[in-house]
Amino acid sequence: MRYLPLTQDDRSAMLARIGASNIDDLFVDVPEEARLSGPIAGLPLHASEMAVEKHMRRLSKKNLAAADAAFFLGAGAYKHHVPASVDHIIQRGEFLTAYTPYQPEIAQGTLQMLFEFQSQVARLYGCAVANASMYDGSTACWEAVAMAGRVTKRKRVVLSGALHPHYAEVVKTMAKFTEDEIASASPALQAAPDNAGLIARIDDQTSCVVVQYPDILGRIPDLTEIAEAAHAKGALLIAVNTEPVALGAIKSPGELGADIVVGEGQSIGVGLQFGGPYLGLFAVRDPKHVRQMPGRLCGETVDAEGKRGFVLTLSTREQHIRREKATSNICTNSGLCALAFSVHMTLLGEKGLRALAAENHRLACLAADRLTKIPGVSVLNDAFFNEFTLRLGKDARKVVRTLADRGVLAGVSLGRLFPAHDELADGLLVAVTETTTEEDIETLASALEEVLA
Amino acid sequence: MRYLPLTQDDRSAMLARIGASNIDDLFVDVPEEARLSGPIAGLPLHASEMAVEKHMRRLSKKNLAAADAAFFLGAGAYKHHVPASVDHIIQRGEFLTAYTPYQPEIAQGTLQMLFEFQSQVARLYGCAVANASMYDGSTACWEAVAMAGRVTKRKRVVLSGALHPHYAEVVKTMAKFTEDEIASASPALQAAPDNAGLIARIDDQTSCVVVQYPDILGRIPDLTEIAEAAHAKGALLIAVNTEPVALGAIKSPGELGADIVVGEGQSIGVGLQFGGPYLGLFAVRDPKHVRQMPGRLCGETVDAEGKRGFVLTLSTREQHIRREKATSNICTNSGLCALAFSVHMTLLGEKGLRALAAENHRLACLAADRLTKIPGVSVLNDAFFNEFTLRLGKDARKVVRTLADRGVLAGVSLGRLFPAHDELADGLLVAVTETTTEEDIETLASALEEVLA
Amino acid sequence: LEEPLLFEIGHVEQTGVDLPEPPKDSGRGANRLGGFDRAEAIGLPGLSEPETVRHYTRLSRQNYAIDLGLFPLGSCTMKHNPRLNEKVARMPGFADVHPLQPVDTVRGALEVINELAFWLIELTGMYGVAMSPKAGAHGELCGILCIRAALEARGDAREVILVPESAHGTNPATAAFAGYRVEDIPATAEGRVDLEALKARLGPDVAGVMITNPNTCGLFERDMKAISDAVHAAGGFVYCDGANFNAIVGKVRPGDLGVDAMHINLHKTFSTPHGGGGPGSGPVVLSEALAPFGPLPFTARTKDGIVHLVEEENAAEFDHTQAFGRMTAFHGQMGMFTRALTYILSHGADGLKQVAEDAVLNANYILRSLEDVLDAPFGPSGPCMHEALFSDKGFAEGLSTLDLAKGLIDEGYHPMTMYFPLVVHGAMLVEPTETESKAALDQFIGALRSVAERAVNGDETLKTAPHYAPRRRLDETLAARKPVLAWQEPNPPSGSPSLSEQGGR
Amino acid sequence: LEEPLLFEIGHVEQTGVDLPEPPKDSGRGANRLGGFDRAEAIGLPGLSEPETVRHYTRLSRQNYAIDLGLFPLGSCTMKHNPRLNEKVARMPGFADVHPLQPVDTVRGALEVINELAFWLIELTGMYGVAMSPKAGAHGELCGILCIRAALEARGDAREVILVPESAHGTNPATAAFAGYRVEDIPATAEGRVDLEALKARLGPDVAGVMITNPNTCGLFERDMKAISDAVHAAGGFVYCDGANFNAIVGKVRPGDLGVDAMHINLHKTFSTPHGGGGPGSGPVVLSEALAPFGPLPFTARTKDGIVHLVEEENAAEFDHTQAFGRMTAFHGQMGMFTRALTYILSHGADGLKQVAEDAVLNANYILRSLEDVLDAPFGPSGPCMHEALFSDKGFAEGLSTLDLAKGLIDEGYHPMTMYFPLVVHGAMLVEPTETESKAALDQFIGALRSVAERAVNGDETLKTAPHYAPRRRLDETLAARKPVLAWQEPNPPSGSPSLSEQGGR
Repeated sequence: MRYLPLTQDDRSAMLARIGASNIDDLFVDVPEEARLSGPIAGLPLHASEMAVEKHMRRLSKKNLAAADAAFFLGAGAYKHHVPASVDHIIQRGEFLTAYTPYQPEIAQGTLQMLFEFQSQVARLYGCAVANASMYDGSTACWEAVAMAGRVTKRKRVVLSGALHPHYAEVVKTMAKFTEDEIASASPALQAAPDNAGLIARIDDQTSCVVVQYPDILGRIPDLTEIAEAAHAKGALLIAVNTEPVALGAIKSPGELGADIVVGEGQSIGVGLQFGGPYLGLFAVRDPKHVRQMPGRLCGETVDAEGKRGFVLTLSTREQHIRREKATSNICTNSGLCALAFSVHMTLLGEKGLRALAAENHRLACLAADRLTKIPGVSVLNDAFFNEFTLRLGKDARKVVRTLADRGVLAGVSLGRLFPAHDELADGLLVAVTETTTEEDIETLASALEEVLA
Repeated sequence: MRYLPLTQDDRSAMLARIGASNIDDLFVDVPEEARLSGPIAGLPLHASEMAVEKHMRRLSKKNLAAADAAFFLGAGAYKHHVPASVDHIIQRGEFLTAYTPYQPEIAQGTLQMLFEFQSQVARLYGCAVANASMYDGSTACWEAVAMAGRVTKRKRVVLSGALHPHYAEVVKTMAKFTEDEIASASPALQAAPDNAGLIARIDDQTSCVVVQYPDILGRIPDLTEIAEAAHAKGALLIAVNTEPVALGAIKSPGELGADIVVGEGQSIGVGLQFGGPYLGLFAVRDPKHVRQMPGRLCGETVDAEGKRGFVLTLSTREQHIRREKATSNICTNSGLCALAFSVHMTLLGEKGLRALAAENHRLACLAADRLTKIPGVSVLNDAFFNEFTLRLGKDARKVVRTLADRGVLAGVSLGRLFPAHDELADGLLVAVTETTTEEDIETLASALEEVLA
Repeated sequence: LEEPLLFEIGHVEQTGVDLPEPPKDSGRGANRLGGFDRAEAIGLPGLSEPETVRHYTRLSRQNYAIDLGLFPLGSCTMKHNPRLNEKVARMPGFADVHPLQPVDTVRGALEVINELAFWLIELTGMYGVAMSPKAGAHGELCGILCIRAALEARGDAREVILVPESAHGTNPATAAFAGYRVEDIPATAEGRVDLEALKARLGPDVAGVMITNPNTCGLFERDMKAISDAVHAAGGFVYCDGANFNAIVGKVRPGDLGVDAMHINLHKTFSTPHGGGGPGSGPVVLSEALAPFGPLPFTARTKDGIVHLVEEENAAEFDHTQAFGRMTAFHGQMGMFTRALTYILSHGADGLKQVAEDAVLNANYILRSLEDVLDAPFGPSGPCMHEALFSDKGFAEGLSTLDLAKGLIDEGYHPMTMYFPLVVHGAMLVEPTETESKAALDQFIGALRSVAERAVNGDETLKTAPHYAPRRRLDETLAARKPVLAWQEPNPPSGSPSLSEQGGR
Repeated sequence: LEEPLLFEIGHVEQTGVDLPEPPKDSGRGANRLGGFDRAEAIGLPGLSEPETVRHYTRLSRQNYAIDLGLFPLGSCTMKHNPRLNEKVARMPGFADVHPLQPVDTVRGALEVINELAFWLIELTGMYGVAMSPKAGAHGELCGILCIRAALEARGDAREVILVPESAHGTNPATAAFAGYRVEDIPATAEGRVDLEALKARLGPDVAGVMITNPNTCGLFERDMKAISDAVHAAGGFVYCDGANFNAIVGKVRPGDLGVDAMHINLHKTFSTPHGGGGPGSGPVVLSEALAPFGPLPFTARTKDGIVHLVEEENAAEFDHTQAFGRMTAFHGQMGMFTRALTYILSHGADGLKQVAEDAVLNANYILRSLEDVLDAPFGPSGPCMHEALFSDKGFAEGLSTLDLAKGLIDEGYHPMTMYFPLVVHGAMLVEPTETESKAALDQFIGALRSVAERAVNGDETLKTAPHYAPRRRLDETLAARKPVLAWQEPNPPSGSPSLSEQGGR
């Protein structure tokens, strides 16, 4: 078999050195009644590369790829153009097949990259320190909530109603087991986020307020007043961002007073991939909170000859040292996705990021203008970046399915995101990026017009 | 522009250091009337990666890829499965973006690979020495003819009628200018190659006899008797192979007495690519002919510390040293294709190559049996490896085009290869490889049945 | 050559991308950002594409990787990552689909999930599988939360999870995170769980045990079935840490040993690349007792053969209403699923069995080839599984496991796992995996033997190893005492150019 | 770590591929090989996939490459190879089509050829282009054969091709191959072709001249138009070596200077990767006088906009009956065409002009930054084009250009082109290309300055450089005297295992 280098002769010679007469002598501790005598029955045997590739290609072709449709989905995962050099670099064997950099002398490549990544994320988020990545935005969001509990020693969490429902669900799930109390709200189809309602739910038992920026409906909440209100009660503000490209156009959450900023980094370098692997970003504004952060951190130091080098540091926070007293049970992170993010961000640079953000916003504005011309359709948002909510006056789930049959992927219906909320059913979330063409917009508009007519 | 690192500030600073006031000061030697004042009119300006990729993808989709059809084309270019690791390795920046290894201290990777490649080719061909690759099979074939002229100091070349017509055409074209005399023959639709006719054309002015093995009709000529006849007249036998996989099943040309063995290496590792880049293989049976070989050669030596190392050697044969006295005007070779070949051959090993060849032959036999069941269709060949000639009793060119409209790529019509030979018009060359499925064979058979009915 | 930091060579005005020029009068200047425009500089340096490729290519060359040599990390299963898997994961139908596309447009993706789930269930002899956990530790948490949900569903609040001393560090962290008190179970002198001690501790307050099998001493827990039976009899559940599944895949099924939940590291046993720290994927196979509590999203195949995605909205329709919640947005690590399935289909049932056999053979070969020069504390306990355990017994005074490991770097290898498991002094855990050839093992054995002899003979130069790596030993204390975790423009002495001015443009 | 030879670690029984198991009774054992079955062992060693990936990854790390640093090779234009080009070349519609597919199934491929041909013609101001030549030297041959065919067509047999002393080595080799006698043209003290000497030599026996412009001294041939006019007046043709087109693309068109034929190295100016020696591609642009003689296959667009492939069978239909023949099977280097077109479309007309400007700017920057420490023989002749020429004048006794070049290796760079052009003693030709940043140039200038100072000051350690490369200087004489060009199983001393037994299995 092509991945197994031992030949039969090798195996015999090795068994002889070990002093075993056959391979099952080495499995003698497995209770005989549980030992399998041959390949598990009913399962196929090994297959050629050609056959496996063919099978997988067949499955792949059963999916409608985003590039093959007029495509408007967002809601926490965005289709952006990723430069070809990003994939080239992440396929370098020395990055792809390296281990976690616990042996810094022979892992400076990964470590320096992580240090650069942390620095990029911190600047993008307007924070002092970012960690070396987490699983994804939703788990990073929960880790932020848990961290706020450690910092404030309080157990009451206020969630914005306009937080991505999957993120809210993760927080609620985990809180069930840690016995945190969640104060959440229902989302509402209003032109502006309900800051007043949110602030009213903050009390002096509140550990943190969690606000998405831009929010799940594409609106842009004013974090400053929420931060002030939270800080006045001794609570932390956690800002959640699911579209990092937006931060090339709008102020960073750190700048606006968020204490912990977390988010999804998929937009930069990673690609859609049916939802994973993605890239959790995590940063804190105040360096004094560093020791309560979850996840790996890479830091600068010197080697025995005084040369600059990098190491994983502050690992006393982590599970392999602290066991049950760790800040998180996270072990594996999203290293290769962090590399992809960092390479793409390096290619962009500030100039490119700002231009990319401007182009996203330009096209989104065009789309909004065009779509509101459809009778019965209106844009909910006062403000947005590259994603906004349409009201269709009809169940958007059905509309989305009908349009998919025509090869138009029209967006994410609020019914899909919030199945328990019938009052949102006519909402359709439409995302527009630099990959969207004006023809795509026209395709969506005419299709929608026909379906709604 | 994304590939140009200089900023405007850099340019100004550099012009200042040079002492030029603007860039056109550096183009002062270009006659003013010829100097272009701006971008050439009528041509598009620079474009984003996304836009270029989209344009090229659109063009790509206008082609019917081999994997998307029942596919039976050969005639010197074969569709084989190339393992994914081959492409991974040739995309390593250190191979992909390296220069010709003229500085051996920092090119041992390329050089050792070439030494291994030469050794693999020599063994496959049954020869003593192979060079480090040439452009493709057809140019290698001409180089062999030219070399035979140098060795024998004769100018009469005997070409088999069953040599690939493009190869024959290249030889004839070049011979026009070097004033070699070509004795060629017409191809004929016979079950066995016309060895007797070929041998009859050899005389004592003949520098070489050129025979394809297996030949353009898929037949397998007996090289032994041709070698004997050629050697008896002091001529060299040049064997041409366009399907290296065949040599995992049939005897090597060197074994059968060929003096120079050349061929196309595309089948192993390279892929179809609409005809190029491909990989010319070139080997000689007798080491005494080495100094008359064209192309680069890599040889073993030692460095100043006595460590084994590799260098390009015997370069006094080459143009950059010998100028007009060189054995060939070849400079660039097919290095990266040689790497692909060598990696694929390493993955195969003798065991894999033999199994691959057996599988090709098995499926070809199945196809031949199935296709001869079609009324009016017969297989010409007595013997074949993975390609054979069908007689359709109708103009095969039209049949091929009709089948292409149905998404079946049925093979190469002899009319396409030999447009001047109407007597071959009902011939269809059908190639079968490990990528061909029994369903593909059935698809072809039924489509052919319908079209011929 | 040293590679400078991006921040030292890049420039905020430089970029390695071109964006399409928007047509004139086509929405340029539109602004609906609500007044939140970012005015201040962000400080993100850019590089042109040539500089970017070179920066990262050079950086990569300071790494050790599986593509360069053997990676003897016990319990981490660093093995060859087939390139076919990478190719498949990049097929547009997998790489370029959105997680919230209408289900009819992603049938193939769902089939991948379902096919992989089928294999995982068959290979482990379990009942169901939760695919969404993002990594091993996340999977552990999932398993423990299933146990807690199951206990709560029967109104049986229990407080304690028992964990052997030799457990992976994630185990106690996970149990604590789920709100459990962790208690240790001792090991026998032979290196296995002390069954009698375990039985003695079981009771109505014990929610379950977390066992690693094969355990971290590299041994198979012979009494696994008895342990499971005892735990079940006491009303608890058995969690098995699946990090070492590579040793037994195709040879024995955890389900047959009474396990209730086990996470599977796709980036270990099923060879998705480690990527310098992730991403991984940690699906959790579940027994019939626990499956109803598996988190959303869940995938289920109905009788008509169609694969359905079970989410919050349709859980009732598929009778999956007791799910304990949701652990992540979307559906888990699709990119790892395609790779793992490709790997599994390539091996087949026979190949996977061979994987375990060769992994165990390779480990025993190392164990028996080195036990004359390195102390093997459980060598007499019989064959090891896929990893060989050694200790620092016999080293000269002043030389430690760390010194030996760093010495191994100078021989061209990544060190083995060190100081783990904790039950052995100066432990060294060596896992060669099945993708190493005998020649590679012989070379490694020779190198390790030579370093071990130096450690026994008191070669002081080991204390400053490595000497030939891109860096000498790094000052980790300094890094932790004065953390520098992000790049800061240095404060230049007045009059001298800053680093970015020197290196940049 | 040294990497052994494949033949020392591989084994004929080992393989890194699996083939589908043929179904039973499905043609197994069929044999129509006509009795030519290969009986003897071939002796091809195999490796499993993990071993293969590691073997080549390790080998690759002994190479220098553009991805690692600047490549100052004059006349070779080693510049950044964009990764988009690699991605595009692998699109199935380009990578997986057969050259003899029916024309209607490869319209997109033909459009690529046509679009590229259009750009090449526009950028050079010529009339037609032969796309099929496989590399620069092949293109040269194509151009000279067009000249010969044109002369023969008018019954005018001429025997001599004039070539300047500073020509690329391929030029005289090509002319000789085409049956011409080669005569040198001298250069002026300024480093350019001596126009008067050329005019004096022209006559009815001269078929043409081969000129490199910009020339190999790095200078633009100011008198190019006058040269062309004189040659044309004498009934000859002008061939221009296009290897240095990178210096002038978008700035001046060879057609406007009277050139009749010029090859274009797609792997230089248009950045297809050099791949350690190829493949390249050398299309030849032709003047109206030569275009009818361009070899088959040819691509032509008819008035209806459709692109046709002109081959032997349909040459008459497209009025291309004077083609001198065919230079290669099939249609040329399609894989290079897609890459070059991608590169050209990315740059556009403005970007290509910028390419030439930045290439020339970078070269002049190097020239003027180093002429105080290295002799620049044509420094006073004015600005150089895309490469800077230095000589060994001023080096200490006993130190040579070679020593300096090898010293540069220890500074982390590939050497420049050495001892070329021949007209300058100990020549060093430095071409930085436009894809180097100012920071990269400054670092290179610093390194070259330091080595040059050592050469001037007589630092003897240069004579044994490099000291820090994977190998010290290699014994090229030994290699040529006793050529070892293929691996041979060594003859082991009796009783000791062979290398392959030791390293293999």
